Amino acid sequence: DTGSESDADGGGELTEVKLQLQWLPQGQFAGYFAALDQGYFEEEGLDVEIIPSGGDIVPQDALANGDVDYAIAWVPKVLGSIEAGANVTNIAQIFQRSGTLQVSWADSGIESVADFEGKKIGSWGFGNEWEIFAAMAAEGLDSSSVEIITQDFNMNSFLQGDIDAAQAMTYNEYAQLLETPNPDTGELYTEEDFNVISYEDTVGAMLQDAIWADTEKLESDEEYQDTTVSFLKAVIKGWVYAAENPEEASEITLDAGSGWGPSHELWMVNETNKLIWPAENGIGIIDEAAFNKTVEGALSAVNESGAALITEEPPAGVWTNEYIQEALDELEEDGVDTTGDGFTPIEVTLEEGGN
Amino acid sequence: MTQPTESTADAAGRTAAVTVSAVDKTFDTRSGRVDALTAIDLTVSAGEFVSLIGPSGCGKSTLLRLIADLDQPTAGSVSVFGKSAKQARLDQDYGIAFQQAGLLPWRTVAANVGLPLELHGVSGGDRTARITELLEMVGLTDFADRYPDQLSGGMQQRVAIARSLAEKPDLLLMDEPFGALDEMTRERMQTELLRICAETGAAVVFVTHSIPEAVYLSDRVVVMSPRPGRIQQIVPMVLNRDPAHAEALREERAFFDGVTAVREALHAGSPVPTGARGVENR
Amino acid sequence: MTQPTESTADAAGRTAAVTVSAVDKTFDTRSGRVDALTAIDLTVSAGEFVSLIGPSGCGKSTLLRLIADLDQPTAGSVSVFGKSAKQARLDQDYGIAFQQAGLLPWRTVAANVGLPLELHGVSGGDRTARITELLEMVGLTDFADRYPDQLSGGMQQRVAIARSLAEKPDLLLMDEPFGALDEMTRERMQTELLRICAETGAAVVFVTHSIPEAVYLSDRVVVMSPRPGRIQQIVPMVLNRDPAHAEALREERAFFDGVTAVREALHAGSPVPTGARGVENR
Amino acid sequence: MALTIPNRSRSSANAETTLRVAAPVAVGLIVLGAWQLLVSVGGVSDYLLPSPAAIVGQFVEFFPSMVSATGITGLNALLGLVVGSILGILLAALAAASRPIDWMSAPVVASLAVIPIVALAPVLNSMFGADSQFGRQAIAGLASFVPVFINTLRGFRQTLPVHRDLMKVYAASSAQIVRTVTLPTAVPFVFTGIRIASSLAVISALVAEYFGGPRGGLGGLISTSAASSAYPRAWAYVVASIMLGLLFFLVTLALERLATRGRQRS
Amino acid sequence: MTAENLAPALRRRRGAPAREAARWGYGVLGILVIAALWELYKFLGPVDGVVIGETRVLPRTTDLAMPHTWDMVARLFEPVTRSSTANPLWLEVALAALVTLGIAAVGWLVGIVVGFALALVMQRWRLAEWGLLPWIILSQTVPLIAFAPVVRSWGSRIEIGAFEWQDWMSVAVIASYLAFFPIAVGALKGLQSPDTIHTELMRSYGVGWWKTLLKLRIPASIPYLLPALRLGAANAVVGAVVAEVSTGMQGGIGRILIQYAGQASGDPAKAWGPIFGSIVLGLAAAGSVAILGAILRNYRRVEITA
Ligand SMILES: Nc1ncnc2c1ncn2[C@@H]1O[C@H](COP(=O)(O)OP(=O)(O)OP(=O)(O)O)[C@@H](O)[C@H]1O
Ligand SMILES: Nc1ncnc2c1ncn2[C@@H]1O[C@H](COP(=O)(O)OP(=O)(O)OP(=O)(O)O)[C@@H](O)[C@H]1O
Ligand SMILES: Cc1ncc(C[n+]2csc(CCO)c2C)c(N)n1
Ligand SMILES: [Mg+2]
Ligand SMILES: [Mg+2]
Repeated sequence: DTGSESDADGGGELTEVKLQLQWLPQGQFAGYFAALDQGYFEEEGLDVEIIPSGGDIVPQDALANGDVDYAIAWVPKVLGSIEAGANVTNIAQIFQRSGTLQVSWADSGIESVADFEGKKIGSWGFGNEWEIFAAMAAEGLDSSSVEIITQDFNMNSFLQGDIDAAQAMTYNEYAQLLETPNPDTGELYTEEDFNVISYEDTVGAMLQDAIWADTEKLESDEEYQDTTVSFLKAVIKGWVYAAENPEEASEITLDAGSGWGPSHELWMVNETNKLIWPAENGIGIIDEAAFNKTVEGALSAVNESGAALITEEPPAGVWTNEYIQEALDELEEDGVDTTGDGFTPIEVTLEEGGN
Repeated sequence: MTQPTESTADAAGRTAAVTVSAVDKTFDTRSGRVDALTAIDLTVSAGEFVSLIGPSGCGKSTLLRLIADLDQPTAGSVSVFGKSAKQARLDQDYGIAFQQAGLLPWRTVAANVGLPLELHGVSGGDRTARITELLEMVGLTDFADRYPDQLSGGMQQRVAIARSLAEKPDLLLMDEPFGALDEMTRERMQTELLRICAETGAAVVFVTHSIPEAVYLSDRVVVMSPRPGRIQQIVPMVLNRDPAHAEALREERAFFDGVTAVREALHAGSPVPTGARGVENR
Repeated sequence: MTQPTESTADAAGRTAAVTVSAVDKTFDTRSGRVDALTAIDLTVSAGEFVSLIGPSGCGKSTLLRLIADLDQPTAGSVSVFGKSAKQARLDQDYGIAFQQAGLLPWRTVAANVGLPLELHGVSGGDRTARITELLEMVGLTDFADRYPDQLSGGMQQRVAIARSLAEKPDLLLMDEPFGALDEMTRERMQTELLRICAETGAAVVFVTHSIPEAVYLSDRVVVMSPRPGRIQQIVPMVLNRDPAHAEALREERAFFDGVTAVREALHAGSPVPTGARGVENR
Repeated sequence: MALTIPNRSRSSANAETTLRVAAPVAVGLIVLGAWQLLVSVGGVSDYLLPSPAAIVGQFVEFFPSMVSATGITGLNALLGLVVGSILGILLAALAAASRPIDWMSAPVVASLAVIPIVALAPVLNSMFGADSQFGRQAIAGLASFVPVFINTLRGFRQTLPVHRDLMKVYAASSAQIVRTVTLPTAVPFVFTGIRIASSLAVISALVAEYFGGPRGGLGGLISTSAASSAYPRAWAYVVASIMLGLLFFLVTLALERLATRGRQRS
Repeated sequence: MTAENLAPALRRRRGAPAREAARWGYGVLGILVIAALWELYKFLGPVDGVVIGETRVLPRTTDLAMPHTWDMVARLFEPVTRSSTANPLWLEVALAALVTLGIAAVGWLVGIVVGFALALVMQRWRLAEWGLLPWIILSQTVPLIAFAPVVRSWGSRIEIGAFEWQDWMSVAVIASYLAFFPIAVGALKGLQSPDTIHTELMRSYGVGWWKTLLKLRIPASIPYLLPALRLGAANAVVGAVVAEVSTGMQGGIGRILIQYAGQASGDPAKAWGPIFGSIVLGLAAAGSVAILGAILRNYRRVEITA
């Protein structure tokens, strides 16, 4: 074995760890489920329970309340929670890129954020709207210059023309569009039918899925520090597995309770991989510039009720590369490729309804 | 049907108020056929006061409902003032009152009394006049604007009687109108009813359970027996029913004799209980 | 309190069943103070049958409730068999029956009759025996397993009376127990009640609105008048209340004289209505 | 006429009225006090469950937004309540008039009574468009429809036999019967149904906002605030929604009292 | 006031078999009529619905908005996904519905205990009734979603010996929040329902509050309690479904409800599966109270109009 200190299988007892996801089990979280399925957590001496969440469970709050040990959450949402008093630290920025799109019809003339003015803009709410407001702020638009419509779980409101531009994750809702038959032709819609604005290309881009830990315990609890490194190692191995074996990874998430059809699930794993890999500095390393950009966006965004996401800079200890770096170093010793240089996405064909 | 026929005239040759001929009434119920009335023959003369008395279930209410055309006989015929019961109902030839006063709780006393007039399109001014007159007759002038729930049971029953008189009918049908009142109120109401009948000259068919009530009020008491409901005996009364003399009547010898006569007619129909283990008729 | 004192003994020197001394009862209501009873003095001897009669609202029920310790007097005292009313209630010295039978609809006739025994821990065997005995007494042996809704009103009332006799009380309190029955059933129930009283030797305080009923049943009739409720007059009865002779009684001269006496006592309390416009007392 | 005099008239009327108001206020204050104490002194984290003081603070700070959000949700609830009630009354009238319609509507109404809003909201948004408030109004309407229908139908069946006989005796026409007896008898039941529906309309309109549609209502703001851990603000919007529910309840209760004024039940 | 006059008040519920059959027949017909209206409108109505002013008052008729009824039914018998191990949709819905039914049953029982306890306290002390009842009514205007996170968070802190708080328990607690309300109100009404004549009879027997409760108030409350339990059961199901969505619990019908709603763009008929499932679930829960009613029929001998 590697002989790392945190490796506890000599002691026999596994450390219990709870991981809070930010949504139901699905390909977005393939790496964690793969790590569980492939026994990577166990190898690191951890007994991990993955807890899904629904519409009203806020992962960083479950963490701040001590209900769980780690949580997956978007950076801007957590910034808001931190200002409200949550004491949590970003220990690994798994998604390097924003996966949020704003999709409009190809003939709609909405091709950039500047074109939003006066339009009906869809968003899910639940804190997923801050990227839109930040991007608009950068274009000099305030939230009252558009009509924000809450999207529900599917894309019907966009398909039926209730909203002009819909929010969509590359890995999920965009696929939903491509799984839908065009009533005019009877064939599935294709990418040519849509204009796609990627927030990654805008000033409003914000960091998304990150792993958060309890700040206080990180500072004072040595065992927690060790567990954190072991945990991150297993997670990285899981994501590496997902990158190398997208089909198997999607099987694993389906078995874990994802209710999507197989083609949709595979698409999701593949698109998620694209948000992670390649990772120039190594998977999970927090890029200070990207983090600051997220903070700036969050400071500039004001929603339609006049509330700002945050009003001041977050405290210094809001992120740390200490643990992810240690994990990366140990894995590199074992010869794991943690930057994904050789990563190539696969081609996924979506079937009608995602089935 | 509107021509008086021979059978609808009373002994004195005037048109009878009510003529019931060979009437049967059966009900089909879930538990089988019920013979409510069998072979009923009865004539009520104009202005006559006839009481129906008998044990529970003997068909008193049923008979009254047939006369009122609220139900139809299975066999035989009912005529009212020489017309069919239905025609008499449509012509508003009778007024009716039940054990429950049956006032509309959302209407004032005046509006309740005026209800039949309103339904038959009597104009506002005439209606108000008639209501005033009726309320005076039953002694409720001061209560015209009250709602029924603000009145005692006796007062409610007086409103119901005023309502039944609204169209100046020549026939009053009453089904235990004083059944829910206490004895003292009841006596007072009886006296008032007699006075009103004397004033209006209406014939009355009056259902009751109370022997003294029947005796006190009636020209004839029809004693009925159950299973199947039939007329047991008709007991004529010979009391001096002059209103001025009304109260004293109740303590007269003739009154007690009447009571005894009706009691005996009743007990002839159903065995006199010996005091123990008499199973209820039901 | 369990020692008989002088004031709780009747004329014959035995412990009186009920002694009411100088009792007042007032109620504070939304619309002001109501004097329900004023200066009531009454002694009921053991085995005596006393009726309370009077117009609605004169305080009959209130007086009965004070005796039953369902309410407490504002002034004065009530004692039952020489004890306080409360002690008598806890000792189950009386049985009580109301106008409504008040049976529990989810219990069979037998279970209803056995209710007080069950509540006081009488064991299964003894209870069954007593229930059988009671049902026989009221003539409902065949109906033991029926539910109240399967009985006629008269039968229900007999179950209630059986229940009130369950603990063999020496005192029966009855508030218009036959008020809801039709006159013929009522007469039968009266005869039965007399028989039961003769069998058990219990004293009875009996509230009624019916003059013939009070006269037929009672040793003494207490006539009350309202506003405030007080005893108007106590009329002693002199009828031969031998059960074998019970039915004939109702047609006797003495009976009619009793009725007349009570009527006159009653009307001495409230003016005799002249027939018109008498506003209800309420 | 028997021993059935209510006990309550005994206690002084004024004292009762005072207690009736004071008791719930006291309970409210005790609970709020305990809550505040628990959070500020008792060591319970005020993160998830903010203190009453913090909630009041946010309520005041965001007062204009509270008012406008309450207005939006309140209007949806009101429209739903009005339309749902009207439909409920009309269909109940049909069902009362005809047995077959009654029997045919029974399974449909029973289904509507048990269907969760979560299930209906996405479907209605698809059918009527996510860019309008109509979906929420429809949900509030469906939620109101059920109790109004059930109570109205019961009301139409309450006509006393003695009243029916009376109308027959007067040879009244069907229209006259409906106008003078059937409708007035049913009115208190209709208003009872509307009172029950009022709370349902508010909560349904509010919850429907969670599942798509234009923003700015109470439901959307509760979820948005909670999602960014602004729990005091989320609870301030909850307080506003409780007040809206209370307003609907009190107004419909007053209507019910008005409709049954001066009537004896039973 | 004779026995004959009492007769209409007695229960004569059980109709003749022919009448029962007619009832069911018309019930089925009612559902068919709704389906026919759906198809008729879908056939005749404009694609974009009927819009008056700014508001669409009648729905769109696209397959996305209004799938054909036969498609909805047919979809039930097709596999959930293309995956080789996929169950038919109806089975998946049925399994999920059973999970939710179990949780709702627990929530219902908790609601019964809490609701009945509150009713007892309110019956015992009038002041408690005045103090609590307005709040109990107001409690139902608090949206469930406001405290779903609180319940889950507090629950996750409970760990006594071998007992550990489970996700489904949070769902059951939230379900009980909707279930307890009708039960508290109905039980209070029922416990207060005995006539003065009955309570005074108990007093004349010299028995106290407990025995009166046991022998009189509880049996008398049953006719009121049964409809309350039925409403409570329906509410518990709705609460469980919403709480599943809210907390993200897996395995229940709430989960597949949002899951399939998410797939409704590409597979519109699929979303109707769990909707039908939740209706059947609610009807089953409410209907099972009828069995209880049949067992307790002797306690329902008098009709109430509550
Ligand atoms: N609509 C009906 N359907 C079935 N049976 C009926 C109906 N109306 C009356 N009966 C039956 O007909 C018989 C006579 O009933 P009716 O009401 O006329 O008696 P009654 O003499 O008025 O009794 P009471 O003194 O109790 O009022 C009874 O056996 C009763 O059960
Ligand atoms: N609990 C009470 N609160 C207020 N007033 C009461 C109460 N009980 C009785 N009263 C009043 O006391 C008076 C006597 O009432 P009670 O019931 O004793 O009369 P009653 O003679 O039994 O009348 P009825 O013949 O109608 O039964 C009435 O004026 C009544 O309104
Ligand atoms: C209530 C609700 N919240 C979020 C999403 C959309 N969604 C699904 S997965 C994902 C990524 C991050 O959670 C997002 C934004 C939704 N459809 N409904
Ligand atoms: Mg009758
Ligand atoms: Mg009384």
